[in-house]
Amino acid sequence: MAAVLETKALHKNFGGLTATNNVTFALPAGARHALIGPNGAGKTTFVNLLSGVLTPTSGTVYLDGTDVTRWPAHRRADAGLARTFQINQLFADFTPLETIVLAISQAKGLATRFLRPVGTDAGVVSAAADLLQRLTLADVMHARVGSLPYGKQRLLEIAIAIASEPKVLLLDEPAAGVPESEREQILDVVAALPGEMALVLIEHDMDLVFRFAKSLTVLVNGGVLVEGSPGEIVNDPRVRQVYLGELHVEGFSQPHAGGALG
Amino acid sequence: MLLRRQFLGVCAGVALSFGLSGLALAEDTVKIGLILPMTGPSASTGREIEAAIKLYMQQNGDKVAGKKIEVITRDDTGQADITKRLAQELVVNEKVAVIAGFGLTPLALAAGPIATQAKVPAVIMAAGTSMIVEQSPFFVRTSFTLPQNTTPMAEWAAKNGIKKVVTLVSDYGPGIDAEKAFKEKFTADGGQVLDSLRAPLRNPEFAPFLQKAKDLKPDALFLFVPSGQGASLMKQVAERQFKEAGIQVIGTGDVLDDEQLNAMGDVVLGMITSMDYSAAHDSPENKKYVAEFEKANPGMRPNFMSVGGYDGIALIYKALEKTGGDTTGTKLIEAMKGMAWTSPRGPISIDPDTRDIVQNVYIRKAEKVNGQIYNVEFATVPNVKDPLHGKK
Amino acid sequence: MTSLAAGARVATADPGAHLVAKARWRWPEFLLWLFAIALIWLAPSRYLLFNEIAILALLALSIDLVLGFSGIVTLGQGAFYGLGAYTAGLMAKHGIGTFPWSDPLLGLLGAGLVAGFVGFLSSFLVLRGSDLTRLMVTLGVALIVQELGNKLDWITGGADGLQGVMPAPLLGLFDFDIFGRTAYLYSLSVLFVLFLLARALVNSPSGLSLRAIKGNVIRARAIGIPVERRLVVIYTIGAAYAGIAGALLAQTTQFVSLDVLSFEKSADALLIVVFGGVGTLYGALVGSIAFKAMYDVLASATPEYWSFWLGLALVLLVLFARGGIIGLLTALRDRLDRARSARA
Amino acid sequence: MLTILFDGIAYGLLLFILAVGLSITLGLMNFINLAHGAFAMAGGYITVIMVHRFGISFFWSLPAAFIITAVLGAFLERTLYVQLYDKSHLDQVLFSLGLIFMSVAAVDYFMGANQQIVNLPPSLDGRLQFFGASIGYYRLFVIILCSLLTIGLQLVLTKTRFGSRLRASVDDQRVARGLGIDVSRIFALTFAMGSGLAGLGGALGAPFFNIDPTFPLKFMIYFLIVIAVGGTTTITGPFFSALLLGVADVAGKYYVPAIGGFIIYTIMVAVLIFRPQGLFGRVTGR
Repeated sequence: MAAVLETKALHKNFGGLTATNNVTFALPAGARHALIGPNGAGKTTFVNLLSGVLTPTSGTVYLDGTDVTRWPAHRRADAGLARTFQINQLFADFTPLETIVLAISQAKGLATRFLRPVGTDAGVVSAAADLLQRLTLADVMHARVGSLPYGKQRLLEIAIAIASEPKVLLLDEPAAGVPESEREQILDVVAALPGEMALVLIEHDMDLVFRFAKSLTVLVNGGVLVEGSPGEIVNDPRVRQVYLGELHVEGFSQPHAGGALG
Repeated sequence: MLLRRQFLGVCAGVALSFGLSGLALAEDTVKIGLILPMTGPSASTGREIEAAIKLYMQQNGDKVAGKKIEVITRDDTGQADITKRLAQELVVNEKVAVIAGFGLTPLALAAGPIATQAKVPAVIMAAGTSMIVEQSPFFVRTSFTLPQNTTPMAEWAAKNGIKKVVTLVSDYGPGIDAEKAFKEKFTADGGQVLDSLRAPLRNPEFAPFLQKAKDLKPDALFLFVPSGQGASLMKQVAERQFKEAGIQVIGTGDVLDDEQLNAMGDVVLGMITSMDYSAAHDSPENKKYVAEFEKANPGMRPNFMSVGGYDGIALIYKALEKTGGDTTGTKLIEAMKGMAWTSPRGPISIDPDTRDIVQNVYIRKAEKVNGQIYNVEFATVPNVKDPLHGKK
Repeated sequence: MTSLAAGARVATADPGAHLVAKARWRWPEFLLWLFAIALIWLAPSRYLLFNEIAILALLALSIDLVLGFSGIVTLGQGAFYGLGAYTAGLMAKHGIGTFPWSDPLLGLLGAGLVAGFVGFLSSFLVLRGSDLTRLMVTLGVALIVQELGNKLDWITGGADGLQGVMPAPLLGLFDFDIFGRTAYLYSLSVLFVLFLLARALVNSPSGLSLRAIKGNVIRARAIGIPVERRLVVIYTIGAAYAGIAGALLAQTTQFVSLDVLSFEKSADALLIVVFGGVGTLYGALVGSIAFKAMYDVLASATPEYWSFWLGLALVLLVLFARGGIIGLLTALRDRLDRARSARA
Repeated sequence: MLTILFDGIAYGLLLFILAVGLSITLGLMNFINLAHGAFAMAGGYITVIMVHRFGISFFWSLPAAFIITAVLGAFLERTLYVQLYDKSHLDQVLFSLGLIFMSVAAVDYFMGANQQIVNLPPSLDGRLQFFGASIGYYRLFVIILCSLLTIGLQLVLTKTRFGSRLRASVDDQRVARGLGIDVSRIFALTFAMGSGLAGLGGALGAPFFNIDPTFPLKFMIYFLIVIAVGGTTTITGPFFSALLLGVADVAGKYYVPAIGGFIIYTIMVAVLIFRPQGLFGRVTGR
């Protein structure tokens, strides 16, 4: 089937060292894909190359079949590629409602309007309100984002990304740093994302990965080590080898993940 | 609602601070609006003039023709638009009979339209560009014009075996006036101006210009910079060793401003300048003036700016006497035209046609007089009118 | 977290209304403008000062648009102010009598266009690099324009200033009188109109996207906002505003001097915005009133050392009251609100 | 024209000594201190007072200017500046502008608004002839002194422990902190040194451009240009840019007086367009 997001021989060097090494990768529509690898495997660099925060040293990125390698981030976003960040990137002085209204207006090409105040477009506002409702942010929609608890901010981070109803969504460790109590909420949100939206999940947390991903890519030293279904991956000796060190550190503690390995 | 009260408070405060100044003025007082640079680079001008006016008023009392004279001083901060506003407010709110002062040409020019519209005489006590007085029929000048002071210098140079000259002036109205006047007279008298250099008004480095002048190997270097910059210029002149290279340094008296002359040090000795006033001018009037000025303002030496102010207020006094206290602008101006008297700088008069000052210009040499440096006058060109008026 | 609770309550009602409410006019705003108009009768002897304030406020407003709503630190707004002043001045001077050219409103337009155009060009320099680079570029451009103003003296009158600026009567009806009545009314109305536009702009979606850029560029890009383009637009608008302020000055004082291009002008205006409160629009207005009032009081006391008090105020402001006057007022209001809701 | 070249170099070196402190502190703490010129002015006035009020030799006034301004700098850094490192650039700009205004007014109050004149000791008057060029002894003195200072500075930065720590901190503060370097102490020292050098520069410069209260404003732009062109990551950058500017400025005014004023600004803007990180600065991750 046609890939919504695709890369060919993607390379990125910082000075001497290679952060992304000849990565060729294709993401079919509606995919549930996970990108894993030990620390410093170049996961975040790869995501930044996809979203346009960085431009590759060589290689190409295709979005819906068109070459977007030289496109700036905002153009890719308009073309339907959204992302969340490992570290929250929010507008601290906005309210969640303002944030989402802006995101939607931008997606609908209404953000260049002036003279009429924000909020006069009923369609946009109600859409925003619904989205916040879905992400259990309705009760704080008028609070200052900077004053929200971390878990709520993390949800908002996702909300902004999906507000534009993107074709592809890159989730960079969505649950990172979220207290256990609020973690489930986020996982549910991720699970409930519309099926036609292609997802790429960058995660350390194997539990989350195996709960969610239909296919995986393992990155090591910036290059693809192996791709395949969760089953194949956990039984792949190379992966085990690479992860052995990691396993104890990250402690594949979750029982069923352990089971999956065993 | 505290905020409302607060806000109203602010408004009230603002309204107050803007004040409804200039209320009813008593019939028998004549107000004079003095607009001077009291701050910024030309602050010394303002201070000299203010001091001179204070001196005149304590010498001659504050009553003329039965009217009490009240001087209102305002700081123009050396900015033209501020000057314009101050002039306007003095006329409209304070109902002044005369505005005076104006340290720099653009400031005077800014106030011109006001004087014309309101028919209020404006006495220029410092600004020296020739064309100012032509901008309004209510301008009168008691300072000097640069062409007036420059032409005699050119004449003297031509007479005293100087054939080739390089001119270096500040790049603004007065400087260009001086440059033009010198070139015109000097070439007319058979001399040759090798090059005319203009240094930016705010310029920390004269070196390149001076070096260029020196490399052209003239007989003399003619200088003009506004008073205040003279010191730094002369130091760099000395550093370039024009004297040693056999180049005579000449200029207008602005460069060797009496106020700073001593501080400039021996490097200035021997420089020839032309000016309408020197603190060393040898006359009883001036001896008295200098003595009392220095007594009233310790550590300050009266310079050409101060006499501009001194004679300016004198002119206003005399005009009021003549009109018998009538403060109608047109009458005052008429009274001022042709007025003639002996000032500390010598005999002066107001040209009835141009309303510009007619005065002697003296050629002076910087010399040490009992330990102090003075511009000692050694030649006089009597009754010089501004040469540019009536031209162009 | 009372505000949260309140938020929730409204939210369930109608979130849109809650957003629109932010753009609603509040009574202090009316009060301020009424006060400005009332001054015509309150203090007829100070029109000239008020006129200066209105013009200064417009210049400050132009800086607030650039600085407060898109975070560009500029030290060079004076360049556009001066360009506007000279454009309008020259139009009024050389078009004396002839209707179209010396017409004040047309002068405003011309000034706005010229300044805006130069602003548009220089905006591409401003986009590059860090705050420091922006600081330098804005300053550098201003200095070059100033040097030009000085050198092109056959056009600008150089250091002597531009003489004989005689704008035609306003709307062909009102002459610029010596008391400055026309001048003040004129400047005030222009300020008001442009202020309304600015107010609408910052409350609109585009305004929101600008604030977003100031708030977090990475995220702004990630949701598809073309950051560079937006900055170019707002910088150009700011320049045009400054140009119109300059035009007002030239027409109402009927004179242009090199001072309009001086660094001090840019600095003063920047300070005014900060005094008033950055990113509030009203900061520009309140700031310029406070600034001139302060000047009237302090400078008349000790003209020489006015800049000392100015500097001191600035240092204290940075250290203790970043929000400026508006910031203090709103803080006060919030405290009151909290007190009230606590009582409730 | 050799003389012009010499004048230009003298001017450039002076600019470097004046600006280098600003460049280092900017590179180190990313702190925009527009008030740097105020320290230079302080140095200048110290010289004026010592030489003319108390008749102390010009030569002694130089180290005095350095030490006093350095102490002053250290004091202000500890008391005021330290509170602004975490603040926005806008705040830093406004704050230092405030300091400028205060210093200008204060100096006006104590010393008066008119230009102060420093007369050189006779041993530095006069000129030296060679190869048809004639150089003022004083300019020669400035050139030699500034060159020595520059070399000394370079040695301090490259050879001493302090220098290496400083460079480490400039390169990457977090790493430096990680290595247990007390960055804030390093910075205080650097700031003091920078202010001191500015003061010395002011003292050296006083005889050329006689100083007045507006000095910090007049020269702010020159400093900024030196840094904009030279970048803030090294001291060689500002060094060459200062030389370049000095020569370009002087030569420009000599050969094409008409446009002399534009040259430096044009250089600056051009550099900022094509190399925002400065002509000699290297591209840094930050």
